[in-house]
Amino acid sequence: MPQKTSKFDIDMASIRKLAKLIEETGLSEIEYAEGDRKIRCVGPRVNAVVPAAAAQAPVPSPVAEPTEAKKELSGLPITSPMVGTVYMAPSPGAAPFVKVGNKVKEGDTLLIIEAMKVMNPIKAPKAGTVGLILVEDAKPVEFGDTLLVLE
Amino acid sequence: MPQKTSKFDIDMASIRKLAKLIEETGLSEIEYAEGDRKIRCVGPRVNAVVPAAAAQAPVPSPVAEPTEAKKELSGLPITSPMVGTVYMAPSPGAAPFVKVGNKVKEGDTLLIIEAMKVMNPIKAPKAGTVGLILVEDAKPVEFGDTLLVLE
Amino acid sequence: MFEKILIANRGEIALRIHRACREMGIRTVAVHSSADADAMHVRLADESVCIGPPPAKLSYLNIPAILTAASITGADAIHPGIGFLSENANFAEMVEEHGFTFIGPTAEHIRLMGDKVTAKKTVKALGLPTVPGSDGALTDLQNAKETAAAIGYPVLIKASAGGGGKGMKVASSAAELEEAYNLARSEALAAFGNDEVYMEKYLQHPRHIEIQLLGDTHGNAVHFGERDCSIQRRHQKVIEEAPSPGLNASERKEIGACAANVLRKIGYRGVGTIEFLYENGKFYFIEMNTRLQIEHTISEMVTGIDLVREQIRVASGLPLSYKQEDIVMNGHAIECRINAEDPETFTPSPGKIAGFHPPGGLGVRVDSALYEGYRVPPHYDSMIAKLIVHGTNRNECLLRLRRALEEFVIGGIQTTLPLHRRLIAEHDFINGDYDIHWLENYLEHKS
Amino acid sequence: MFEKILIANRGEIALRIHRACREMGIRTVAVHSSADADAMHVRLADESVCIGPPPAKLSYLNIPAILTAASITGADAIHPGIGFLSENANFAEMVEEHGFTFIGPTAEHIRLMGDKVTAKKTVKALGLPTVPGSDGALTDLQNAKETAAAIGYPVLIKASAGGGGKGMKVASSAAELEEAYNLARSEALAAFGNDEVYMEKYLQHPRHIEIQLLGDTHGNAVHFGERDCSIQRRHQKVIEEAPSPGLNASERKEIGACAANVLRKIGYRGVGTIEFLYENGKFYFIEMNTRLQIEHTISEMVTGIDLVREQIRVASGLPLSYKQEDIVMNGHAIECRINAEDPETFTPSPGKIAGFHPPGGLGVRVDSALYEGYRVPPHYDSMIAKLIVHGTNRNECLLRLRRALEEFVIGGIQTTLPLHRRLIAEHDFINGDYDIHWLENYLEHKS
Repeated sequence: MPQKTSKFDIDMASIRKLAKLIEETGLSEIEYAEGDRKIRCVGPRVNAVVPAAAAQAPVPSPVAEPTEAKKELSGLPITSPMVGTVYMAPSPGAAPFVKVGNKVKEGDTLLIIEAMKVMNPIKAPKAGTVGLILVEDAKPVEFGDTLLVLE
Repeated sequence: MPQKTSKFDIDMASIRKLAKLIEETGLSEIEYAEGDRKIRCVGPRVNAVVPAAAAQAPVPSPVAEPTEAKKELSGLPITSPMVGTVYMAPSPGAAPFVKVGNKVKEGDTLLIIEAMKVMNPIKAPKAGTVGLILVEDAKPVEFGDTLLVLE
Repeated sequence: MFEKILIANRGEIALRIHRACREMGIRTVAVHSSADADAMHVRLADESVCIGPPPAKLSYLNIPAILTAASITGADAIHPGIGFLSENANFAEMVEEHGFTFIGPTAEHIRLMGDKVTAKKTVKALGLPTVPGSDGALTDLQNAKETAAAIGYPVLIKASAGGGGKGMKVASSAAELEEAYNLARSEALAAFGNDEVYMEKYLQHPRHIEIQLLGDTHGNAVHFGERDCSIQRRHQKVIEEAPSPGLNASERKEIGACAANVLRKIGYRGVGTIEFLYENGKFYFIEMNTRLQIEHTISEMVTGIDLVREQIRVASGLPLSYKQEDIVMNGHAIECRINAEDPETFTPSPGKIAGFHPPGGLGVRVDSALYEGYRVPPHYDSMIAKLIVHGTNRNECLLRLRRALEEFVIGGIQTTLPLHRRLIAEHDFINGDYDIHWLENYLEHKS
Repeated sequence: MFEKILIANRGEIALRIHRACREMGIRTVAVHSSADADAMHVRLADESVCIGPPPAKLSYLNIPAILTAASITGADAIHPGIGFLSENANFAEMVEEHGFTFIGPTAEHIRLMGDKVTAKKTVKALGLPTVPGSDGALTDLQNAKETAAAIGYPVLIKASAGGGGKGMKVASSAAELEEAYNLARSEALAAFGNDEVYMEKYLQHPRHIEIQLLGDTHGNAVHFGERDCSIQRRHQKVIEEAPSPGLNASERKEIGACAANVLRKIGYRGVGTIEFLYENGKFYFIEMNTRLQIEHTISEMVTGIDLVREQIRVASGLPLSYKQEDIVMNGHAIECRINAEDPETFTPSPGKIAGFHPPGGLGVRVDSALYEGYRVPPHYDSMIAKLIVHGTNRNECLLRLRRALEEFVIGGIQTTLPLHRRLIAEHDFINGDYDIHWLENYLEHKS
């Protein structure tokens, strides 16, 4: 006859992990089950006030925001270490440093970000294949924007 | 064959843990299941701003508020149809109209509420026993306050 | 000075009065219906008493309940606020009979000005210009026809006991007169229990200009300049501004002095407003409001004077704190009344507030009893907030109003915020080029 | 006038500047760190650019990033706000070199007033009273001893490059001098990379009085009266008021004229503040702030003038909108700085705002970038809101402040609201009887 524990043994660490994941990923709910055990966590019911102006007039950001693509990334996203203007080629009209599908070695220049007339080469942190390019030549980027993805 | 207990054996410690986790993590809900047992805790839905002054300085209501008792009422609560002053007896020093345990007939005067020098008798809407008296002689009552309970 | 004031009202005006009391060190009693147990003024008041169920007739208009609450709590005075019992002469009388001070004029003054025919006669005798009209009630249709012929069409027929547009009909020509006369009488009878009507010349493009006044029990009376309340829908003011973009300084001074003189002559105590129609440089008396008005706020912004404080002071018997020459108008102020209504259809939209973020910064004032999570009850007036903006001149005020409206967030229910954002961007409004028909025309043509 | 201004700051002051721009029809660019992506000024700005990670050094102090953002967005001018780069002469210079207008004084004026020894010499020569002292850097310990003997103990030793209380030591007698001198030098070296120190007479019970100033590029300069910022804790202002309860009208007029004259003489452009210690009827120059100040708001409330608007106007080359005689002080204003801190221990309390309800009504202004659900980041200054209250006189202002503090709700984090509620109820504060040591003494004796 199965012995029943009279009390739950709450796995607090797992709940905290799920809570952290909810906050991090922006999910509203996670259900986690193993065998006959299950944890379901529901995130906070957001009721943050969205300022009317912001809500009505979406900010015309000067920067192409590849937010949609971001969600589907697999591989190593290369983010912009500064605000500036992206150049995909060493000079106007020249061939771009990299194209989608190119193999790169660690240290290869992927593109250039110009800030204050200074050209900052952005180099591959490791070898890989260019999986996705998320910026356009001569367009501005913000700090933290994803530039491209190495697979 | 497993013996079913007819009563729940509420695992208060676990519920408290989950409640604490809800508060700590900001989650709105946690469901926790093991085998055929399940606990689901939903956080407070409160998002009303409580004005500081009201929160800090509880309103010194002039009226005795029998809120605690209200929750435990069984029977027919008789509420005050007006704001006024309660008189439990026909005249000062006289015996009260009713005491706890008294049987009353429909139409019997239970007490008087004075408003604007007018004495308003509050009568029993049906026969019963006075189960609880929630007001005091010569004390004010608000509209809607429970005066007494008929069982 | 009073030690405890009972506020016989609800919503933002109850909060407004509470604030003035707090700032004067006076304790407050909030009386409220059971629908308003969670209202802001109830939460903030020193004491609160539930006086009845949600319908106003059984709570906010329930005189015995209010007087009983005042007795129980030991209040010295009762502030009636705006609407409800604020212009009820019987209430004013009963308040005083029961030994409380009524924060408002005497019952006699309320009665004098409450009857429109008497009011008009009174102020005319004291030198205020009035709309040419029947000079009293119309006796019959024949009398109506003769009067109309004398003053010239179009004419307006109005209920003597009326207000809020009920029992009010326009006749553009002799052909329309009989129908208008009969309709006005029957509406008046239905609405006020009295079918007495009178006639006035109907002005075509008037502005609504009103003068804020204050008198004390020592024979003094002052004015706080005018407000332009021409932006109206169904006789409800929507946006008010002070000063009016349509008046010049000498007109302002003259009509203000004239109106203050009426108060002085009749020995009026408290705040009051004399309302005029204004067309082609001429003023025509409409009526006097013997109480505080919702839009008193913009007069406060341009003069820097707390009118509710002054109202309470004079009610307590103190003389005015200000002489006319001490009241200096500075800059420009505009108020937007924000209602819990669909901004297109004006359908009321009560419900729970999910998101409340009033604008802040220099020159911005918000008078509202809303808070996050509050539930706007369906039983009362739909006005839920007043946004009041001050600037050193009209242009600065308009631009500040624009940015304040942009910042204002009221979520969970529909409000007229979007309407206000549209209205203040209209050229006519920006140019101050509007009359009392402007908003209705605008809404008609936009829809 | 500028078409687009980049606001190189964050928090309530960024919002303050955004509001002024919106009201002038100028478009705004918010630059922000990745921690501030959800900040109110970022949400409201016309454009926003993320310029770096949370540490200020890599974002709000990152000059190349800010200039790049200005280029990318095509801004005409950069407003540095308060703190961060607002008093960085190199930044001002680079902004201008890159073809943008720096909304503030010239780099030369920032440098002139940034070095305390030069600043003191300059204003002394232009007639401002200064604290008796070493008249320049101390050469050695012997020089320090002689100077102290000449001006009399107690004396204060301060870093020439200093600020915020670092490198500042008191010697009450000759016996304490050597240690104070050495400590001040080593602290100065550690904090500013420069161990130059100077000496001043140490005033025992001074008030902190500062004069708000504004100059244009056409040789005009005006003052907006004084602010009393004596309520300080660890050299951080906590409550400010205007006018000071410790000054009389003739002192006010004289020191104001004197300070405005300095601006005129040096040809200063923009807003600035000259700070004094005030004791026994005498003023002693401390320093000049060549930027907007947090407490500029109370000068706005008593004069009705938008100082940020004026600052932007003069930066664009326009002459002042006001002559000295046009600037009239009306009533009284007090500001409470509300910090995200434990009100007892002053431990910072960043976190998520759960409940935000600012007070409203007449004479109440809130400058805050908070909103319900906003997360106060742990990386920056703890000031989260300014409550500014105006009244027709100091007493009305105090009572209004009390009721506004009662109404103010900030939930989810600890704030100094309870401290302010306590402070404004203290007799000394009510009587205006305090000096720059009052708050620290009060906190010591209450704990």
